[in-house]
Amino acid sequence: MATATLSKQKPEHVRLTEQGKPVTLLEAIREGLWEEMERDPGVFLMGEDIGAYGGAFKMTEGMLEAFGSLRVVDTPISEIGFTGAAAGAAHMGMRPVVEMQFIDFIACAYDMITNYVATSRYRGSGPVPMVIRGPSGGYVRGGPFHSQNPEAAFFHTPGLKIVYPATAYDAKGLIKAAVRDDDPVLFFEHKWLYRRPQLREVLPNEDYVVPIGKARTHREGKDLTIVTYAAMVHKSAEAAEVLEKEDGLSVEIIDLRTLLPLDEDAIVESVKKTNRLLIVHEDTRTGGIAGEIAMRVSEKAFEWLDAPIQRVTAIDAPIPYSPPLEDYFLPQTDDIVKAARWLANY
Amino acid sequence: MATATLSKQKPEHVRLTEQGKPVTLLEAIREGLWEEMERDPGVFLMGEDIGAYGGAFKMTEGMLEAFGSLRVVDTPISEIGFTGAAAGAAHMGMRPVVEMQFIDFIACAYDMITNYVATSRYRGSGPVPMVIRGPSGGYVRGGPFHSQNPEAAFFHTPGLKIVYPATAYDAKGLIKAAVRDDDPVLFFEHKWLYRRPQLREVLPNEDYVVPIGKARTHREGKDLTIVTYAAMVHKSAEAAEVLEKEDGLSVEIIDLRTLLPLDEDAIVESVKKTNRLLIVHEDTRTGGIAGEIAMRVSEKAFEWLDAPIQRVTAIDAPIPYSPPLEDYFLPQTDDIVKAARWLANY
Amino acid sequence: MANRTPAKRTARAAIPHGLTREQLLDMYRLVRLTRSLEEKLELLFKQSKVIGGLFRSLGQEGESVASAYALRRRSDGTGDVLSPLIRNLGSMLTIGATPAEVVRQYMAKGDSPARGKELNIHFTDYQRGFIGQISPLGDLVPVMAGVTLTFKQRGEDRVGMVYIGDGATSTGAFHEGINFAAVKQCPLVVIVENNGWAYSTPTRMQTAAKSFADKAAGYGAAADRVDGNDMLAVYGAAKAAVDRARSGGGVTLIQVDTYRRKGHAQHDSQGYMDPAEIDRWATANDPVDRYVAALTGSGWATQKELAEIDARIDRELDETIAEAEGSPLPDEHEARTDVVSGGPVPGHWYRLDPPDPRMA
Amino acid sequence: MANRTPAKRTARAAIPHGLTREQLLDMYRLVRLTRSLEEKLELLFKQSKVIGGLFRSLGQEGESVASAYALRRRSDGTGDVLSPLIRNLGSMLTIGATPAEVVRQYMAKGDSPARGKELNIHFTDYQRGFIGQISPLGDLVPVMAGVTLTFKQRGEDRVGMVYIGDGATSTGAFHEGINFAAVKQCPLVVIVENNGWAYSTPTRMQTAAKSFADKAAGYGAAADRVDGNDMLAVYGAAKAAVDRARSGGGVTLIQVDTYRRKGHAQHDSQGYMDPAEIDRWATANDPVDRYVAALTGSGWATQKELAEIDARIDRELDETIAEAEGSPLPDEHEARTDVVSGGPVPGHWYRLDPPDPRMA
Ligand SMILES: Cc1ncc(C[n+]2csc(CCOP(=O)(O)OP(=O)(O)O)c2C)c(N)n1
Ligand SMILES: Cc1ncc(C[n+]2csc(CCOP(=O)(O)OP(=O)(O)O)c2C)c(N)n1
Ligand SMILES: [Mg+2]
Ligand SMILES: [Mg+2]
Repeated sequence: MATATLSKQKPEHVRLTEQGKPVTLLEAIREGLWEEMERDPGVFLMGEDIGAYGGAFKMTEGMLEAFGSLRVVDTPISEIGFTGAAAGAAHMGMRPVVEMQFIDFIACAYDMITNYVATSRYRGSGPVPMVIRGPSGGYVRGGPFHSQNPEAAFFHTPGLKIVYPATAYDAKGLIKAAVRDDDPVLFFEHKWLYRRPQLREVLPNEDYVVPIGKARTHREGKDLTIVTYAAMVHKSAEAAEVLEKEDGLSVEIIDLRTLLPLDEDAIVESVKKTNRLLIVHEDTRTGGIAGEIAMRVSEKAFEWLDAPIQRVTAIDAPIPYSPPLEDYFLPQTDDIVKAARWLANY
Repeated sequence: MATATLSKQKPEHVRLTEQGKPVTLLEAIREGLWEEMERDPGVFLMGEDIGAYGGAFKMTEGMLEAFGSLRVVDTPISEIGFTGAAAGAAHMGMRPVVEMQFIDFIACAYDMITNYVATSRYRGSGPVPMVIRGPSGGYVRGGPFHSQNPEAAFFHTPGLKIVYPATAYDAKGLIKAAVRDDDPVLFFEHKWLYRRPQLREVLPNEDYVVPIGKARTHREGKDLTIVTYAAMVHKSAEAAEVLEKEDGLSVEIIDLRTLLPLDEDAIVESVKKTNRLLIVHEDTRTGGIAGEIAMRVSEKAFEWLDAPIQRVTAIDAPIPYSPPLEDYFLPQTDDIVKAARWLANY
Repeated sequence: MANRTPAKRTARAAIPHGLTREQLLDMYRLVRLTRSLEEKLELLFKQSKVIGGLFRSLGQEGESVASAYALRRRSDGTGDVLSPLIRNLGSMLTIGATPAEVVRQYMAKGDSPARGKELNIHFTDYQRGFIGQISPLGDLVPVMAGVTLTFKQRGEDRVGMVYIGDGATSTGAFHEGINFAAVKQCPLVVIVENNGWAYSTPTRMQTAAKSFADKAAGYGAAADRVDGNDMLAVYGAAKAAVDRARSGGGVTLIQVDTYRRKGHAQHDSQGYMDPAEIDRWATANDPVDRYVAALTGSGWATQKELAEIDARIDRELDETIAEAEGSPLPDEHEARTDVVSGGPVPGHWYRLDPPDPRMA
Repeated sequence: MANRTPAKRTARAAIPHGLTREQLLDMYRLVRLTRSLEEKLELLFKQSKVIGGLFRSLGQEGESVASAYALRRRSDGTGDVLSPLIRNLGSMLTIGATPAEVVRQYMAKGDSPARGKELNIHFTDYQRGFIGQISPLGDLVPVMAGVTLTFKQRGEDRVGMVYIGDGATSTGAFHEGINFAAVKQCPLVVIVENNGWAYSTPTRMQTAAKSFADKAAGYGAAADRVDGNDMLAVYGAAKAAVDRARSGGGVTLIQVDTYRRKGHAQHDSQGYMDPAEIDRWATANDPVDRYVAALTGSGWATQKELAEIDARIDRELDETIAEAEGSPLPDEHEARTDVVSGGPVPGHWYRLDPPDPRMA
């Protein structure tokens, strides 16, 4: 493949970090993908409209020109097809990264991912190093099929890893780690964070990865632990500010970053320190991953709990479209404030 | 449809209850389906090989002859196709009951079920009264794709109901309730229980239903609560006998019967009585429904817990085929004994 | 491409396909209504009064209207049933959806058909016979297979019509649905709308098939292919397929060739498209222009009649929109209703005063 | 059905498709090995030494062997790659799987290729070039599309072959996979095995298509149809398709017509099949009998040569089975390995002595 030569010209919009400029979460992932494409000729991209168009969110803009159509592969509208094809390519030693145009459509490939991809190593058909990524989450008036958080649907499948970053630094380090990982990784990107100016940051110019499976303390505290991830990290941080100002509460925020495998140690350690746990996720309530977290804490830190574990989540419904409905449906900063306050006063 | 006339001749193998004979769990479901087919001409069956062949487990044996090919519809190998078709028929006022030849293949229809069927009422496209049923569970050397417990994959989807019976009486009453329910119901049938002689019982000869959403106390006790369902009800009962004999422990067993909606009140009430909770499910551990149960108990009965909630489950792996592997992978009676003992001594 | 209706100069040519002059004018009203409504929606979009994306069918309105016009359209739940795509506004209006409903949908109003829970033309009315699609493409093909299976089960002589884009023919749902319908001889008409593009993906990157009509044989379905911007040709093909379905002839797959002149949605700058190509379709092959030429050229209608129709549409739409703007957004607690039977789902315990987790 | 290889009486007819006499005998050995191995597996099944179901390909062995024989078969990971179905034991043996592996698989042994984690012929070796299917039908078509996409990406002149049953052509996975492969011009041969049945479902209830070959045009794939019980005809068709794929001609769909003489699996009493029909295929159209007739009738081999091959196979299989019976079942802790990279998953905390939930 005439890649090496092609990939010389790195377009301006991928050179922000090189120039010491701050990048958005979306730009950070784009840089990460670009660097992995340059580093390893086995890495390639597949998905709908990712070539000439650069993807629905322009994540892969400029990549077709740089890497050619053998490594930036536009596909028919076939989630089963290109997900399975990625697995086949991975069998042959490639490292495919496939894009779901919206992560909601990952449901179409549920059988291929859970039955074929996730079990391959166990069945003796070898590892399937591939990444499935796509825009996820709500707060954008996308309605029931352009706002989903799919983690709970796959959290239960042995053989998979699940990543859902909250910051530009983590997003770049984790997408690079995901591409290099020997297991299939579901990489969820919150579209409401993609271009948020507040999330812009200057990233290290040298190659780095963020380890999969390790949580991050987003904020240190001693009175209460909030375990959360993705967009909720930022709403929780807002809430923590309020709680500090208005209640003098010191809130610790654990950003899981990786959901599977769950960084149980980080959670347990923080709970043993604060003795109070609030779990916050944007996903719906029943069957959301808060349950597993609560179960693990009960198994490992029951004696340390001074109050019942509580959760702030979306309500148990499909995701409605109209602003008042979506705003009601989704967790808001004030919800976290109120729930944390209740816990602190317990 | 010339059904009324057709359905006159009820074959011998569906008349056991009429004759006061005991029936297996499989026969109970067959009788329930038959009675609903006779009661309501809108009820019809769809699936692979359910007609002339009577289904892979002979659940629908004799039904084609009795009800005709417009109501016992053999389908191509198309889980997306016939699941979607069932939804369309339901829109038109029918009450389809579709069979997954093995429940494992429900994964192929994941998008249709979670995105189309489950959201229809919410989207304003009306209720979708349909039942998706099929043989589930392990202990039969079926390997990774003929042994699955799919509840956790759908437990997280608002709009669905999930039923997983443990006894012949409940199986018949619940399949009838499921057919009459106005919401889509996933009805899981444990194939290891299908023909178990120990489960044979004589059923009431008159029409009855078992309400969806209500748990059942399988065994009364005061020292410890086991919350479980399906095949694990029987392994838990065996364990309870041992614990009573060897440890003098009085174990209460709650058979959930319905997983969604979860009968939180029944769980909480029992925990408030025994102050100790062991959750037992055959499904794999991480992301299994034990988490949600633990979360609910933490929310509603934290102060009543004298010991950490614990669980007995399968390990986090695909389901292996070879006997020593499957036996290791799955929860066994002795596991429940040991875990309960640990909890009781806590 | 099938050749276009020649603009005859004769006084009054015979009207094809057993249509009446009133029906011809009715079809004109519908296609004009479709275009005008979209144009006004685009204005509302630019005024940020539309919530979410806006999807234009500019250049495709003809086949939407003409195909749906071939159905038995009733409002009492006894007629035929169709399931449209996001670009089938014309089909929706033809089968009986109203501009007032559509405008309210796009504005996410509480009194919109989907009550603010679903967007754009994703809404349903079984009485008038339309079933809203969902975003995952292809899913409505199996669903319509089931709808038409039930027509058979009940011995009703009703017909179903489902639309599928060139892109969505690549989905497993399309395949399983049409194969199911064909093997069960369901009374279903499948309209493959080949508008040249699936978002930015040209047809040649979607499939290597020479035509979409070539897919029919693989299902044992009847096949047809028609110039999608010739409304009368589309009506003729659709009518033949609908009649076949109604008389027990099973599934027909009709490929309608048209062109998506706008982007996938408003945000799409169409950089991947050739402006000259768009221009060619706009100037030489616009379905409304061609229909007007046919109507007037064949002496079936006068410019004056058509102008009056245009004026009325314009007036009525402005009223409709003014009204719609006045109606309220839904009450937030509506988010909890209609998830399952038997009452709303629980709300947020921390929003209670005082907060109470036992209420969760 | 294509007409059968005439049993010429001439001394030695020319061998078709550029095959050598050695290759003809090798194909004979493989088809005989397939049948004998299945017969012995059936005995083991009746002795309850097989764990789980047993699936026979009786009457179909010819097309399995002959199609796979057209591939470039290597053992160093540089050859062609195939993905078989549960009834393609012949293809597996042809591409390089051994009877010892197959017997151990069926007995769930610890030293079987899948180490007791997966059953029957669901196992993989990338060196020899076969990828085990999984139960959900159709999934391997997209997977093989990806395998062959990579051959293109790397500029390797390797080819992929994937088998799909008449029944599994109804799955969305088949559709999405073959469409993907065709539009990307992947070097893939798709063998549609029409054995008349999908479990108890006859082909006419699976699809209304006149033939499975008719599906090819819908994907822009080349099509062929061949008498599946004529091994040389199958080889010829497969070889032509493999050559086309290797030379950049993209996807070919080959319908091979055969017949499943046994039930779906051992437990299936075949009540839905017509015994006379089974008998007709057994007596007049058995692939092995026909191949023997062709070999001897054309003077390519003598009965004696074939008898020697049979004897050797029988002897070797008995040794293989005796050995396999001796090997142990897997250690239970193997259940925890190879779920993800980096070590086994946690075991059961209550099985520790003493039980310790912190170890969960
Ligand atoms: C299963 C699925 N995958 C991807 C998408 C994202 N998507 C929405 S519309 C579209 C293009 C559809 O093209 P086509 O079917 O030709 O319809 P058109 O927009 O041209 O009317 C895509 C890829 C989707 N909605 N569903
Ligand atoms: C997606 C899916 N649905 C259902 C099944 C159950 N099943 C296993 S084999 C089979 C019949 C397959 O028929 P065919 O494809 O013709 O292959 P054959 O057995 O004739 O070789 C069925 C329905 C399955 N394995 N996968
Ligand atoms: Mg299109
Ligand atoms: Mg078959």
